[in-house]
Amino acid sequence: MLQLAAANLLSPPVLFFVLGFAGSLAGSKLTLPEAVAKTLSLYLMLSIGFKGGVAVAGHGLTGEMFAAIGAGVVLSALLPVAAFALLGLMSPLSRVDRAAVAAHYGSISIVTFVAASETLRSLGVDFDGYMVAIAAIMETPAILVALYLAGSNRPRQEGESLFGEVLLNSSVVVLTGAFVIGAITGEKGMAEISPFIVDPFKGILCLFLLDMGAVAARGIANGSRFLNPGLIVFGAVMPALSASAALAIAWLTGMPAGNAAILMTLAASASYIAVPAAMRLALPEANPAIYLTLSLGITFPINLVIGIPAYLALARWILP
Amino acid sequence: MLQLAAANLLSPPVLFFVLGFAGSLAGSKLTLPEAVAKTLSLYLMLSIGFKGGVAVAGHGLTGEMFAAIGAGVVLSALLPVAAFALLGLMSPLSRVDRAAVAAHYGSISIVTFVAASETLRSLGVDFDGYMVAIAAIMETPAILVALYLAGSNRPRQEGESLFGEVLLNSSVVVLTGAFVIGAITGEKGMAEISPFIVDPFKGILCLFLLDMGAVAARGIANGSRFLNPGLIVFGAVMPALSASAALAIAWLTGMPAGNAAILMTLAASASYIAVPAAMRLALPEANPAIYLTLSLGITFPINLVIGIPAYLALARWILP
Amino acid sequence: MLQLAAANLLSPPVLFFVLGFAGSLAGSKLTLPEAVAKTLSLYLMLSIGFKGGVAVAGHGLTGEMFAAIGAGVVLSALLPVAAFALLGLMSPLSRVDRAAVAAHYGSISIVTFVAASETLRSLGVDFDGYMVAIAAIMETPAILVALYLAGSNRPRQEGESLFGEVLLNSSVVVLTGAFVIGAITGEKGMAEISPFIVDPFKGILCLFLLDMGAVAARGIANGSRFLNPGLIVFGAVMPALSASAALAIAWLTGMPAGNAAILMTLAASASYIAVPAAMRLALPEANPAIYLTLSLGITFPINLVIGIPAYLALARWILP
Amino acid sequence: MKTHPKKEIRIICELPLAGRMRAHLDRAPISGYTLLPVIGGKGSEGAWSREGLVGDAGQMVIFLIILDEAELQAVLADLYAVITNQIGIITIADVEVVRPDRF
Amino acid sequence: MKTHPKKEIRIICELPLAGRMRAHLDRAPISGYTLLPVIGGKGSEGAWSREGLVGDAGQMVIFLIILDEAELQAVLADLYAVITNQIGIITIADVEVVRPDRF
Amino acid sequence: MKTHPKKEIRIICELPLAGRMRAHLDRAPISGYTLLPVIGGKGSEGAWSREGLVGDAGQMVIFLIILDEAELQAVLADLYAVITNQIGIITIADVEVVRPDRF
Ligand SMILES: Nc1ncnc2c1ncn2[C@@H]1O[C@H](COP(=O)(O)O)[C@@H](O)[C@H]1O
Ligand SMILES: Nc1ncnc2c1ncn2[C@@H]1O[C@H](COP(=O)(O)O)[C@@H](O)[C@H]1O
Ligand SMILES: Nc1ncnc2c1ncn2[C@@H]1O[C@H](COP(=O)(O)O)[C@@H](O)[C@H]1O
Ligand code: NA
Ligand code: NA
Ligand code: NA
Repeated sequence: MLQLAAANLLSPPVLFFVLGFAGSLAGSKLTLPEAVAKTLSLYLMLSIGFKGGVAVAGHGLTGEMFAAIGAGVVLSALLPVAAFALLGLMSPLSRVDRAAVAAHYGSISIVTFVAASETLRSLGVDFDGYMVAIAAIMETPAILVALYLAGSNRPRQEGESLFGEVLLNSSVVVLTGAFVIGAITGEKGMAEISPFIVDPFKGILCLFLLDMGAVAARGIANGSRFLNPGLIVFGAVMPALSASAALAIAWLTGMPAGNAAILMTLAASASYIAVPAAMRLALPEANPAIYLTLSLGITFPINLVIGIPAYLALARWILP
Repeated sequence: MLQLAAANLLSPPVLFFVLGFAGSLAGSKLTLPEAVAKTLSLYLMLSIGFKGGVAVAGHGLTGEMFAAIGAGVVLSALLPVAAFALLGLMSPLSRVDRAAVAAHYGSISIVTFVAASETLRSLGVDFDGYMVAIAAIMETPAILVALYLAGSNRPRQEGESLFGEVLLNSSVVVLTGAFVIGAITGEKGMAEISPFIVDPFKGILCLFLLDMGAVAARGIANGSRFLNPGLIVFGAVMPALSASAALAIAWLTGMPAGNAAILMTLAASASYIAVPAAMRLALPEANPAIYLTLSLGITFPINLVIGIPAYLALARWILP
Repeated sequence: MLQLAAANLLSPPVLFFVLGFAGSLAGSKLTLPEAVAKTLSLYLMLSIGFKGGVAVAGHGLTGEMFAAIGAGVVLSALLPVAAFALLGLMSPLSRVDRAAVAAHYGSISIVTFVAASETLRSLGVDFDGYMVAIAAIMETPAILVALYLAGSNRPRQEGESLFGEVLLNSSVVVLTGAFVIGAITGEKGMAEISPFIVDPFKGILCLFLLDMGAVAARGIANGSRFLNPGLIVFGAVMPALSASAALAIAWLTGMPAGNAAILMTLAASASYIAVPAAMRLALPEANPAIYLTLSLGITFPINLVIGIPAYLALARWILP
Repeated sequence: MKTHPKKEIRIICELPLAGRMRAHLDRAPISGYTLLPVIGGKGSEGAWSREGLVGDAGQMVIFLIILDEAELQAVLADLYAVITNQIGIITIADVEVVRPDRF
Repeated sequence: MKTHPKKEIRIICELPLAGRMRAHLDRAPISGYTLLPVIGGKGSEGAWSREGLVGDAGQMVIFLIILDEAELQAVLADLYAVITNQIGIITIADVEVVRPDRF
Repeated sequence: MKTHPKKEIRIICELPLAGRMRAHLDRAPISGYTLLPVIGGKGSEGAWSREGLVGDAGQMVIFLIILDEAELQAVLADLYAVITNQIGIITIADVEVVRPDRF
């Protein structure tokens, strides 16, 4: 496990994240232009969606897959409740702020998923292509749960349009669409575009993580005054709790270790694209500095640097 | 032919176009940032220009090539006249609007050319590298013909500066310049930069077509109220007519089927970069919503999805 | 040597630079969007930094390396003084303007370094990975020397914050950071990300040089009225002088020809990113049109087109 | 050239809110609006910058609306309602236009 | 700090027209101008957005010109002629500047 | 809806100067500021454009500051000192706001 952690820590993606983070704290401007950051993010989703679809292409719909989907849905419905309760214990936040944070932790972070799958790949640990679909599925439900937790009594119509807006968030659509295209075109399609979506993938991930590191550090610098010790502990403890819940479900449903490590990573990760935008619309009274700083500044680095190897080690240890 | 159409329809580039189109109609924002879209477009031109130049490098200037160039020039001079006449029959547009639309259909769309050449390549159908030069040559003449058709009696000087502006449009310059550089550096140059301009090409095309699909759908959503049934039929019929004219010329000049399929695609395609900008300067009274919607929203998708395989099937069927 | 110059002149990167330059002078807009130009520049630094680090990884810190670093530091301290003196002879510039120009010529241009290393690579001439570190080290000292030459008597504190700003300039940080990451991850890291940072490198350089050519031509068009014949001669002569000084030091320290050619290129090149921004802060009275036009419009093209092959030929001729 | 007085509303608002704002503007008695980019800023919740961001949250845009003084109060009240709970700033200024009938 | 009244012309015009506009501004009795980006908008011809576009058509930019009231009419008339057939909007506003001799 | 008069300072300044400007604004008696992009322009030193540039030199940004008239002179003097040697333009205009206490 320690060896795993060291290997992860010394991999190029994590080191570029650290470079962005440390350089930014020191005062250097290491962010990418917004247009490029958005495009790289889109590229990552297109690529993992497509790869997942191709992997699924041969296999058709299996019982295992539906079990895993079920596990994802259950997690993204329950984790916000757990987060909401835990926040109530740990920090004097308003109900609305707690609900907004809970939505982030119930949803998932695609780049954390990407980092985990690269780690697994480079260690030769297999996982199923449909795990990407589960990532897509887990993006949204937590938002609805959180609105309920916030006791939101907004007019129905706005709520519905919000659900549409979230489901149609470009990250969800590209991920799902590329998955379907990958499933349709299969290995033949993969052969045609793999020099773009597979070969440079890890390098592009490095560039993107340089930016993410810089953004995370900037977020901490600007947002830390909205955090308190309780919140910071929450940002570190909640991923462990979520990953444990995912591990339990993985055990119950008999998942292989690779899939389980991915599910744990998804559970442990917190959204930084779709959910923050949705919260600004649905719960505008919630302070964005709190949830953005927690999700991007605390939980993302923890998952990237020590979470992923830990989840994998646990999954391999507990599961057959 | 049906098989060809199905293969085309299920290729990654077309599917990503469909994803962009459908997702955008459903309300998702799938466009790329402008800075990135412009760069991808430049990349495509640089790449196909260079590849065409390298292909030509060994062969020198042949009679066939000049015949093909002649065919291209003739088409781009006559197609606007045909389009102008056809529009007169089909739709109650003003003279100036008709001329502006005619300019678009006499010129060409580079991304349609790119899509066609990828289709041919993946089917193993050969075509000559100099067809890229013909694409470049066909970009501009239609503008002049259309100005004449519009009965434009603007002061000479502005017309000349306009011609300069169009000839110096970055898309024309990069295409031509990269062609010349490819011809100069030949296979040696190609070996050095093919990991950038060849290997990821099809994948980058997918990303670009995702954007084009989204832009096309947005164009239809915003511009459809400026169209009438006659115009929509025009947008579908004109490509067929242009492709037929190109097929006839290809037959007359004894072109091989691959070249003919490309020439037909060029004829059938309508400009969406250089000509719209030129029309805003030269014929400002013409309504841009009409020509942009027709070119990008109707004709481009038709060519991409069913036109290209149809032109190829026809060319193979009619020509030796 | 003539053969070398011809090979360089007919390589894709130089030809794309010429395309950008000539096309821009003719009136075409061939620049890349700023967001993309900045990202490509970052990519080039990340890539060469990483490659340099990997090359160093196996070798540890050697005496040769420290000698080369010493050579770089000495050059970047002395060259500004030489430039300042030479300008005094050749042109009636104000003291502050001379100092600002001197800072640029004492510092280095990364893209010139990149072009030189590509030339060496394609000719099979070896050079050490640590030369990248020397590039990073040579970026900053000239600024301090130039402030001294300008007789700047600004309050201490601003000077210090300036030094921080320059050392933390993202180009310096990414270059150095990627170097360290390359040194840490070594060949293993390289294997993972080389499809992104090595394979497409030369092609991306072509795209970037197209942009640089366009920017250089635009700079000349806008800035030429601030230049006089003496300054233009300076822009052509100073690189030769700097390269000669570097050659002498290389000879004194017993550098191999490849390293020497790189050191000469660094010495001959003039900054266009970090130093101009620093000069706007530190010496605002200096006219930016002068130093930007000289550095980007005169010296960069000269180095790229004839300097690099000349430095290499000289280094091979003089050194063992 | 005779010029005519109009009012200009400028709204700096969060990007995630832009869709709602557009919906309200579509129903307002105005001839159109223009959207401008913002690259950063500082307010009660600290400094922010568009650089490096992937999502819409934490970014802002500007809506510029030129309209007749007669419509100002109604439009203002409607738009104000949209951003009242959100991060955002509304300013109103006097401008002159050449073709008054276009607004 | 004493401030001095000037006029500010703001022209929102189509991007393909920018070259012509620049040519006219180069001949105008002004000290300079500033170009601002626009990301979208809505007018009589519907909504538009810069996102995803490759060509110049369908995009707009803003020219900002600060000038002396004495020159306003002449400059305005000249620039108005450029965009009269095109899509675009001109507004004039009052501003104060610190160094009046610079404009 | 009642509106209240405020002042708006707009500073077009060089990008390398933005850090210093921010530092001064952080100490100023204002509620915040907004940064806008500029894509090009022309001044006494010729035309420039952001396109294609890699470094910060040769680029500009706009700082927009809404503030109370009472603070105008002090803030103006402080900011003017920052750009006095540099390339840049300051203008002041009148605006109305809805929530006067926020500025
Ligand atoms: N006094 C001001 N002048 C200009 N822009 C401001 C000012 N105060 C706030 N802003 C802008 O409005 C945003 C939200 O401010 P706030 O509502 O104070 O959180 C900030 O991020 C700034 O972009
Ligand atoms: N009332 C308005 N306020 C601000 N911008 C407008 C207004 N009307 C039109 N525009 C802008 O001017 C462009 C052209 O409008 P139009 O001339 O009506 O087609 C639109 O796309 C908007 O960007
Ligand atoms: N009259 C003007 N109106 C608007 N912007 C101007 C004007 N004069 C100068 N500028 C802007 O201020 C920058 C610097 O001008 P200058 O200080 O004259 O070199 C220019 O590049 C323009 O962007
Ligand atoms: Na989660
Ligand atoms: Na055509
Ligand atoms: Na140098």
